[in-house]
Amino acid sequence: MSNEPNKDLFVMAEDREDTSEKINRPSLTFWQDSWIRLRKNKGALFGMIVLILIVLMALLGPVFSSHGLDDQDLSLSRMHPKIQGLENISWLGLDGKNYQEFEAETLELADQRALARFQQPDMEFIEADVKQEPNSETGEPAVVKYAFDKYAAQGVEEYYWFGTDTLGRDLFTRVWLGTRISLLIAFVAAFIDMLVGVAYGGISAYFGGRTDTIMQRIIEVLVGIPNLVVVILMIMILDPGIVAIIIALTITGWTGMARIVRGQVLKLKGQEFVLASRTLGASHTRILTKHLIPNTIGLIIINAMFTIPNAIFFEAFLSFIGLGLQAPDTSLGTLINDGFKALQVNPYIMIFPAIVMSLIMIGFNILADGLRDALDPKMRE
Amino acid sequence: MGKYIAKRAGYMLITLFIIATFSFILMKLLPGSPLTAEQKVTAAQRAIIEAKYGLDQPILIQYFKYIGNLVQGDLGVSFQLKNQPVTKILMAGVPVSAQLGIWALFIGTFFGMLLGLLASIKHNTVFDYGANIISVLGISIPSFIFAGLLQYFVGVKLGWLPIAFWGTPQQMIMPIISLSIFPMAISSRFLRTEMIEVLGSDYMVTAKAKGVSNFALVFKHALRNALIPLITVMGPMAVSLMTGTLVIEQIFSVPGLGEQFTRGVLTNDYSIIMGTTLFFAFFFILVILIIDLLYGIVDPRIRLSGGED
Amino acid sequence: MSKEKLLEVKNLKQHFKTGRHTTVKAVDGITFDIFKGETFGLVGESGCGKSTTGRSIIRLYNATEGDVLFKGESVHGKKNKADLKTFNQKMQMIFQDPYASLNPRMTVMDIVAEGLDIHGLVKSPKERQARVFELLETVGLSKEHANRYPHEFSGGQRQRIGIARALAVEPEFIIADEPISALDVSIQAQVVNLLKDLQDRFGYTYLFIAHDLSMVKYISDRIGVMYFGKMVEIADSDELYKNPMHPYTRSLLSAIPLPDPDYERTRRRVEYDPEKDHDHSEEPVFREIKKDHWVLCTEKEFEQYKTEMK
Amino acid sequence: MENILEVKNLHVSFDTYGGEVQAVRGVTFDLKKGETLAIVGESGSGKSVTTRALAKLIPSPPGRIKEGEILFEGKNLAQLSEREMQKIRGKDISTIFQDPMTSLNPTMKIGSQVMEGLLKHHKISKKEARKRTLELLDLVGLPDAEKRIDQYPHQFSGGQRQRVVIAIALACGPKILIADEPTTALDVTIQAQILELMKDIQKKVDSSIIFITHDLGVVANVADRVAVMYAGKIVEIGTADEIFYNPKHPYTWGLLGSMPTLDNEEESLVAIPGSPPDMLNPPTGDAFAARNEYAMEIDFVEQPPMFKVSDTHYAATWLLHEHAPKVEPPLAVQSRMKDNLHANVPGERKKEGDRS
Amino acid sequence: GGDDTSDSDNSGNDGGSDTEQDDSGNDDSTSGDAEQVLNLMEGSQIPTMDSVMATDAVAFQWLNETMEGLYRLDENTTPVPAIADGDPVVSEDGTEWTVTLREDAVWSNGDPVTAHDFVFAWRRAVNPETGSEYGPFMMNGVVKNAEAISNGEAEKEELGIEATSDYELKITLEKPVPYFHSLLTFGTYLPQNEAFVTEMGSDYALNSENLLYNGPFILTEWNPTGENANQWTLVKNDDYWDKDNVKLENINVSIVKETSTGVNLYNTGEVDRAGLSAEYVAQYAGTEDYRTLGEAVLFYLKFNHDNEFLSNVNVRKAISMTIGKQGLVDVILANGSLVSNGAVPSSFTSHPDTGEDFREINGDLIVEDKEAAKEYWATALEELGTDTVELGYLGGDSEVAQEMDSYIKNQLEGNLDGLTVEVTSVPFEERISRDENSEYDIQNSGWGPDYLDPSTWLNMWTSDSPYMTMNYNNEEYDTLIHEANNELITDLTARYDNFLEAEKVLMDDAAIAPLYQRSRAYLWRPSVKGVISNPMGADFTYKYAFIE
Ligand SMILES: Nc1ncnc2c1ncn2[C@@H]1O[C@H](COP(=O)(O)OP(=O)(O)OP(=O)(O)O)[C@@H](O)[C@H]1O
Ligand SMILES: Nc1ncnc2c1ncn2[C@@H]1O[C@H](COP(=O)(O)OP(=O)(O)OP(=O)(O)O)[C@@H](O)[C@H]1O
Ligand SMILES: [Mg+2]
Ligand SMILES: [Mg+2]
Repeated sequence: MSNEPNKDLFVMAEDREDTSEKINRPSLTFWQDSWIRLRKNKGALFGMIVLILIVLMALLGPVFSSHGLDDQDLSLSRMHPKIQGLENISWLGLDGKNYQEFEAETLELADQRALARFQQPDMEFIEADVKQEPNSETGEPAVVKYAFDKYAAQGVEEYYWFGTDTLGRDLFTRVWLGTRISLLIAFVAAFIDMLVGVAYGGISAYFGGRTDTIMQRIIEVLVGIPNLVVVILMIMILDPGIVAIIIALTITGWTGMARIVRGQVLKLKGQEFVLASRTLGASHTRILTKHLIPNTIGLIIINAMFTIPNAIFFEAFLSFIGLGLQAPDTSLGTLINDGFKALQVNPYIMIFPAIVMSLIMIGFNILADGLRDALDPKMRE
Repeated sequence: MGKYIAKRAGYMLITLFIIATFSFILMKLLPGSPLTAEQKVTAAQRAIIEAKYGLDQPILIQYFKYIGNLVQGDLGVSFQLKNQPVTKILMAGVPVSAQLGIWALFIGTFFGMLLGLLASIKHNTVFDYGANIISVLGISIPSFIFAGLLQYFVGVKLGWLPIAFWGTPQQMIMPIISLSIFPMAISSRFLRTEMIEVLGSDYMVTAKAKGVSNFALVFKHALRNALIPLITVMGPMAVSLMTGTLVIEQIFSVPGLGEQFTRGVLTNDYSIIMGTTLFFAFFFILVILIIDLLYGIVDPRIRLSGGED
Repeated sequence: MSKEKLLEVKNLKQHFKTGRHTTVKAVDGITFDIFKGETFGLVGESGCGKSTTGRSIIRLYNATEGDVLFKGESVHGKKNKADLKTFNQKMQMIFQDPYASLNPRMTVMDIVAEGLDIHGLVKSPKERQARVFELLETVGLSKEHANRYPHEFSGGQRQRIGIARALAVEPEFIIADEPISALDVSIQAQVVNLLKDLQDRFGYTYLFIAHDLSMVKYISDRIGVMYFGKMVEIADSDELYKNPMHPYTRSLLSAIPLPDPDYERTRRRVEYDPEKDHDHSEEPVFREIKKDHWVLCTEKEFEQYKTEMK
Repeated sequence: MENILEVKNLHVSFDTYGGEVQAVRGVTFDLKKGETLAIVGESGSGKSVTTRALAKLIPSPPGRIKEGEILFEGKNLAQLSEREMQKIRGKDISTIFQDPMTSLNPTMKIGSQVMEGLLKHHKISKKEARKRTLELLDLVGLPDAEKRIDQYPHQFSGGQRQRVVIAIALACGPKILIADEPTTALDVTIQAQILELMKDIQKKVDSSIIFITHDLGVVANVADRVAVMYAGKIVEIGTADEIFYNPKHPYTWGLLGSMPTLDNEEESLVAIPGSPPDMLNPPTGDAFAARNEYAMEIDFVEQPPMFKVSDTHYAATWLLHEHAPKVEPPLAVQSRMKDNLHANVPGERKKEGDRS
Repeated sequence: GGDDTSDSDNSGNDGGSDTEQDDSGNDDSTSGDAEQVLNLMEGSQIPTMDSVMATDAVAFQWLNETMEGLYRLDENTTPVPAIADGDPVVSEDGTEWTVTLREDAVWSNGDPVTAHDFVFAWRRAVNPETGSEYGPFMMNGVVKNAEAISNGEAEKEELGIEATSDYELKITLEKPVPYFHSLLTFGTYLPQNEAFVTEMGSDYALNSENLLYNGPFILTEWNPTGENANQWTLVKNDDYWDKDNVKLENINVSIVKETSTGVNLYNTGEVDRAGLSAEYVAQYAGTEDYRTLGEAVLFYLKFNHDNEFLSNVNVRKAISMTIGKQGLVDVILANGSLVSNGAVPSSFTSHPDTGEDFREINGDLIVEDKEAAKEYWATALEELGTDTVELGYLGGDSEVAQEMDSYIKNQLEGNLDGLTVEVTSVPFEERISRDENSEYDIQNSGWGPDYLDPSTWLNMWTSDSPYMTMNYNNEEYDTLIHEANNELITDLTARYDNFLEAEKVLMDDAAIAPLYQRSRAYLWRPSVKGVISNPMGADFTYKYAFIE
C-alpha cells in the first residue's frame, strides 16, 4: 500500500439505507424472466427464428406462389425444380433440367438407349454429355448423361422452385400448405399429449397406491391393443379428416407422456413445498395444478418434442390407410411418403418436404432445450 | 425377488386377459368379415361359410370359446393363410422380427451411447452440436428414407450388400442399420442429458479427487448412473422394434411380424390380429417387467419388493 | 397448573410399512402437552422421529395409534372438509429446507397468498396484495420482494418467506421443523430472532424441532428429547440443561461443540449406549422426577436419577 | 514448522450467462505441516471454491483459476497439467466433501470406491488393496468391515457414509487433507464422533488438514489456526485463540455474536443483517461494508489491506488503521474476550501488515 | 406399437385378369445354353395351395404352374386340352358335357390322375363344410345342384359331376353356359387326389410337402410358417405328361412388396421381371427392358342412382364426359392403360361369328368432351333447379388411387361450375362395407373377369344382381341381359347382340362412367421368352417359358 488513504474517510458511515436486503434485479414476472433467459440462449433463439421463418413461410409461402394447392396441369407434370439465381450453379441441380445417365457397352448404344426415352418433339431440348468413354479392357461401360429441359420443351417461363408433382401441381405451394397442416397436427398432438398425458400421469402418481396400480394397468392395456385396430374402427364412427387424425393421435399417444409425468410427480410429491401446501389445506386439484405439474414442465416439453415427429408421420400413415387427410389437402408426412416412391427417380419430390421437416425438428429441439432451461428458474447463472 | 416376480406375473395375466377381451370386442366391431373374396360371395353363401368358422354364434359364446382355446395355448387358424395355425405363423415371424429388432436396438443403442457420451464429455463444443444435430435428424427423418437410400446406394450403386431378403448376415446389415437410426438418435439424446447431470454430481468430484483417470471417470463411475433413464425409454422402444416394423420389413422383404399383423388387419384376419395383439401385449408387459428387474441390477438402491415401479 | 393446554399428544404412534413384513416405528407412543404461548423444543438425533411427530400432529400423516387434541378437539378424528379447513388454518408448519419448501415456479406473492386463497381470507386482489405486503413486512422483507421468485433469495430470506406463508392464515400454533438447520450461523440468528419477535408480538405457540440443543435451548421454554421414536425426557429448558437425567440427553448435550477453544479442549463427550446405560429389567415408563421434569425410566433408574438430582 | 502449502493471491472466476462471478478474489495463506487450518465464513464466501482450486477440481468451463500460485512442495499446482494433477490428487492432496449422501457413487460398492485410489497410486494387487481397505474401514470405525465392504452406499447411514468418504480420502496417506464441511449434514452426536476420528487419524499419519465449516463450535474444536472468509477474500486469519478471544474484524464479531451459548440467557442473538454481496458485481471498497454497523466512509471507497495484529494474526479491516476511531465490539463478543489472552489493548494497534 | 409409417401395397384382388398376349409366343428354339432358371417376384404370400380354397391371384398363379385341370388357356386365350384328351362333347341342349381324360397324367406320388379326382375336388368345393368361397361362386348356377348343396339343401353327391369311368367325366349343368369351356381352366375346377387329401386332413396344402402335383412344375421349399416364408421354388416336374414342352428347370419366387426394391433387384440381375409404378415408367419407358401388358380390368365410376343429383342422367353424362381420361392414362398411370369408353374392355371377347372385338363393334359410347359436358351440366342444373351440387366421392384402393382421385376431383370441380366433390379415402375393408350398403355417391371401382364372356361384366348392372349396390334400375337393360342369360343362351349370336345392345343402353344412360382399362408396366428381362399372360385365372403361364 503506497498511498495512504484519505484520513477524512475514517469516520463512521452514515446510516445508509440498507441495500443488502434488496435484490439488485428489476422485478420481473416469471414469463419476463424466462424470456430474458431464453433470449440469452443463442441456440434457442436460432431455433425460434427457424421456426418463425417456417411458420411465416407456411402462412405466406403459398401466397408468394401464383399456384394454388390444387392447380393441376398434366402437361406440367414432374417439372424439376428451378430457382432464379441458383439455376446456374450446376451441382445444385436447381436448373429445372432432368438429368439421367445411360450406360451401355458403346457410346452409340448408350445414346440409342437414351434417345429411346424421348419423344420426337422433345428431342431438341436435350443435351448430351459423355461422362465416361467405354473401356473394353476394364469392362467399364460408356456413360452418357442426358439433360432434358422440360421448361423449354413446354415453353414454360415460370419457375417452379420446388418443381411439380405428377399432376403438375406446384410443390412449393404444396410443401408450405403441407407444413401448415403438419404444424397444426404437431401442435395439437403435443397439446393433447400434454393435456391428457400430464393429467393422467399426475393423478396416477399423486394419489398413488391402488389408484396408481389400476391406472398403470389401464395404460398397459391401452398400449397392448394395437393402434391400427382402433384406428380402423374409428372410421366407422368418424369421417376421415383432421378431426379423425387428432382423435386417433389422442387415443394412445399420451401414454408415454403419462409415464414420464408419473415418474416425476412421484419424486416431487414428497417435496416440502407440496407438504406446505397441504398443511395450508390446499385441495388435490390445487396441489396438482399449481405445484406438481408446473415443476415437471421441463420434462414435459422435451417429451413433447419426441411426440411431434411421431404425430407427423402417424398422420401420413393414417392418410395412407385412408383415415387421414383427404385430397387435395396434404401434409409434410404425406408429401414425404409420396416422394419416397419416386426417391430413385425424382428425388426432388421428397427432398424439399424432408428438408422442411428436418428444419422444423431441429428448430423445435433446440428451442425446447432452451425453453426447458429458460422455464426453470434454477437454471439461472 | 421370486415373490416379486410372481406378483408381477399375476398382474400380467390379468392385464393380458383384459387385453384379450378388449381386442376381441374391437375385432368384432371391425368393418367387414374375414372372408377374403367377400365381394364375390352372396349373403346366403357367406352365412354358410361364417357358420363353418363359428362366426354366426352369439358373441358371448364365441368369446368364451376363444378364451377357452387361449388358455390351452391355441390361437386358432388364420383366415387369410387358409388353415395355417396362428401359433405357427407367429413363430415364423417372431424370431425374424426379434432378431432384426434386437440387433437394431443393440447397434443403435451402442452407437447412440457413444455419440451421447462424446457429446456430454465435450459438452458445448462442436462435437456436442454435431451429435445433437445427428440425433435430431435421426428422430425427424423416418427410417424408411434411410432404408431407401441405403438400398439404392449401398445395394445397387456400390453393390456391396444384397438388396433384400433375410437370412444371411449380409442380408441383415442394411435393415438393421436403417432400423437402428431411431434408437441411436433417442439414446444419444437421453444419455447426453443424463451424463451431463451425472458428470456434474458430487460423487464425480469425489472420484476425481481420488486421482481417477478421465476414462475411468466416464466409464466406471458415470455411465452406470446415467443408464437408468435410458432404460426407461429404451424399454417400450425395444418392444416396438422387436415386434415388427412394417416399413423396414417391407422394403427389405423381411418375413417378420409387422407385415403379418398389418396384413391381418387389412384383411380382417381375426385370429392373426388377436394372436399378434396378444403376443405384442405379452411382450410389452414382459419387457416392462424386465426393465424393472434391470433397474434393480443397474441401481442397487432400487429394491424390487418396494414398489409398483 | 394455570397454563392452558393448547395441544395434547396422547400415546401417538406412527408406523410406516416399508415392505410386506417390515414396518418402521418412526414414532412409537409419545405423550406430551404444549401450553398456549410457549415454545416447546423437540430435539433428538437425525431419524429419531421428530419430523414424523410434527407431521402427524398437523395431519400430514394419519396416526397409526393414539390421538392429538388441539384445544381439546381430536385432530385425527376430524373427517369433514370444513372442519379440516378450520383446523388447517389454526395450525401451520415451517419446513426444514428453505430451498425445497418453496415452489420454484411461484412468485413470493402467490406463495404467501396461497393460504389466503385457499381459505378465502381476502375479498379482492387489492386486499390480497395489501395483506401479502403486510406479511412480508412482518417477517422483515419488503414489498418489492413480492414479485420475485424464490431462487432470487438467500436462505434466510427464503425461510422468512416460508414463515410469512405460515402466518398468512393467522394460525395459533406453528410447528417449525428444523427451520434453521440448513442455514448458516449468521442467518440462523436472523430467523430465530424473527420467530421470537413474532411470538412476543402475536403470542404464537411453537413446536420447535431441531437437533442442535444450543439453539433450541435459546428459543424454547420447555424441551422434549426424543430417541428412537420415544420421548425420553421433558423439562424446562434451563432445568434440562442443568439437570439432564436421561443418559441420552447427557450424551446429546455433551456433543454440542461451543465456539470456545478453551472449553472445547476440555470438553468430554459422553457416549450413549442404550445397552449399557439402562436397566433392562422392565419396560421404562415416563415418570416425573421433579415438578415438570419427566424422564423415561424404570423404577430402579427412577430412584437412581432422583438421588443424582440433588 | 515448515509450510507444506503456500497459496498466493489466488483468484478464481466462473464465466456464466450473467457475467464473471468472482468467487475467490485474492486469497493468500499458508499451511504448515501437521496443523489444522479452519476456514469459516458464510455460505457463498468462496470456501469451497478456494479449496477445490487447490486440487484443481474447479469445473472448467465455467470455472478457471485466473491468477495466483499454489505452491505444493515447490511445484506450482496452478500450472500442472491434468495428467500430473491426477498423480497428486488422492495421493498427496485428498478431499472430503460436504454431503455424504451425494459424494459416494450410488452404483458402486463402497469397497471398490475406497480401493480405487489405492490401486491407482500404489502398485499393489487387488488382494492387497482389499486388505488395506479393510484396515482403513476399521480405522474410520466402521464395524463389520469385512461384510460391509461389498455393500452399496445406500445401505449405510449418513454418519457411516461420511466415514467411508473419509476412508477414501485417507487411503493413500495424503499430506494434505481438505475437509469441506464434512459434518454439516450430520447430527451433533455423529458430528462429534467424526471430528474425534479425524483428529485421531491426523495424529497417526501427521497430515495437514484444511477444515471448512461455518460452524464456529466445530472450529473451536478442531482448529489450530482459523481463516475467516468473506466475499472471496480472507478477512481475518490467526490462531484459534486469537480469533475466538480477540477477533478484530467486524464480520468475525458478527459470526461469533450470532451463536447462542448455553449460558448466555435471553439476550437476543446478534444477527448479521442482510445478505452476502453479489459476486457478479462485487462492491468497491470493503465487501462487508453494507452489512457492517461499524462501517466507515472509507469502507465504501477502498478495500482494506491486511493489518497485522500479531505475528500470527492478521485482519483486513480499516478499524485497525491508525486513523480509525475506536469502537467496541458487540457485547456478546466482548464477553468472550478473556483478559488473559491478547486483551484488547487499545494503544497497541499494529501498523499495516506486510502481508497485504 | 410398431412403425406407423406403413405403406401396405394392397392393390386388392380383382379376381385375376388379363387380356393382351405375350407376343413372343412360343417358338420351339430353345437355343443357346442359357441356364433355364427364372427369378420372379410376388406381391404377397400364397394364401393357400388348396385349389378349392383359393381365392386370389397369387394362389391361382401358382396352382396354374403346379397343377393341371381339364383345360388350360393357350396364348390366344383359347382353352386347350390338358388333362382332358380333346375338346368336351356337349349335348344338344348344352347342359351335358362329357370329357375324356388322358391316361398318362400322374400325380407326383405316382397315382394316375383320374376322373374321380375331379369329382372329389368339385364336391369338396361346393360342400359348405369345406368353407370354400370360390367353390360356390364359380359353380353355383353353373354346375347342377351346386347352389342347393352350397346352401346346405342337398347332399354333395348330388352335384352334377360323375365319373363314368376312370377316364371319363360327365358334367351336368344347371343351364346351358356358353363360357363353361373357359371356366374349366379356372383353378377352382382343378382335381385333387382323394386319398392324399383325406390322409393329410387339416394339414393338407399347408406347405409344399403336404401337396401332390400334376402340373408342369413341383413346388418346393414353400412354407408360409417356415423360416424362409418369403421365398419358394418351383422345379420342373419330370413326371408331367407334357414335360417335353417344359423348358424351365427352376422358377424362384420371392415376396417383394416395394416397387423400388423390385426395381433394384431387377437392376442387379436378381430377378427377371419387376412391376413398375408410374414414377419409374418415365425412367424406363423406351428401353428394351420395358414392357406393358394389357389386362381386361375395367375401372369406372359407380354412381349411386338414389342420389338426388345422380339420378339425373344429364348430371351423370356431364360427369362422365368431363373427366380427362387421356391425361389420366398417359400421365398418371403412364403404364399403357387404355382409355375406356364403354362398359366392356377391349380385346377380350369377340363376336362369335365375325370374331370382331366387342369394343370395336360398339365403338366409343361415351367420350371425353368437355364442351358437351358443360352443356349437359347446364341442362341438369336447370332441371334440378339448383346451382350448387355437392357429391361425395369414395376413393379407390389401388396404388395410384389417391393421385387419381385428386385428379378426378379437380377435373370435376374445375369444369362443372357449382359442383363440389368431397373425396373420402377409407381402408379397403371399410370401402367394401360402404359399397355393400350403398353408402356413397360416386365410387371409384374396378372389375376383372372371371370367365371369358361379356356377361362377367354386364351381369353386374342388372337390378337383381347381387353386386348391384348402385340402385340402378333400367328395365330395358334388365330385359336384354335376362334374355341373353336365358332364352338366348344357346343362340350365341343373338346373345352377343343382346350384350352389345345392353351396353349401349347402359352407356346411353351414363349409368356408370368408364375411365380406363388397366395395363401393367414391367421391367422384363428380354431374354425371358414364351411367357403367356392370361386375362383371367392365373396372370401368367410359365409352362412354355424359356431363357434365350
Ligand atoms: N414416509 C415414510 N415411510 C417410511 N419411513 C419413514 C417415512 N417417513 C419417515 N420414515 C422413517 O421414520 C424415521 C423417523 O423419521 P423422521 O423424519 O421423523 O426423523 P427426524 O427425527 O425428523 O430426522 P431428521 O433430523 O433427519 O429430520 C426414520 O427412520 C425415517 O426413515
Ligand atoms: N460452478 C459454478 N458456477 C458459477 N458460480 C459458482 C460455481 N461454483 C461456485 N460458484 C460461486 O462461487 C461463489 C463461492 O462459492 P463456494 O461454493 O466456494 O461457497 P462456500 O463458501 O463453499 O459456501 P457454502 O458454505 O454454502 O458451501 C458463490 O458465489 C457461488 O455462487
Ligand atoms: Mg426431520
Ligand atoms: Mg461449500
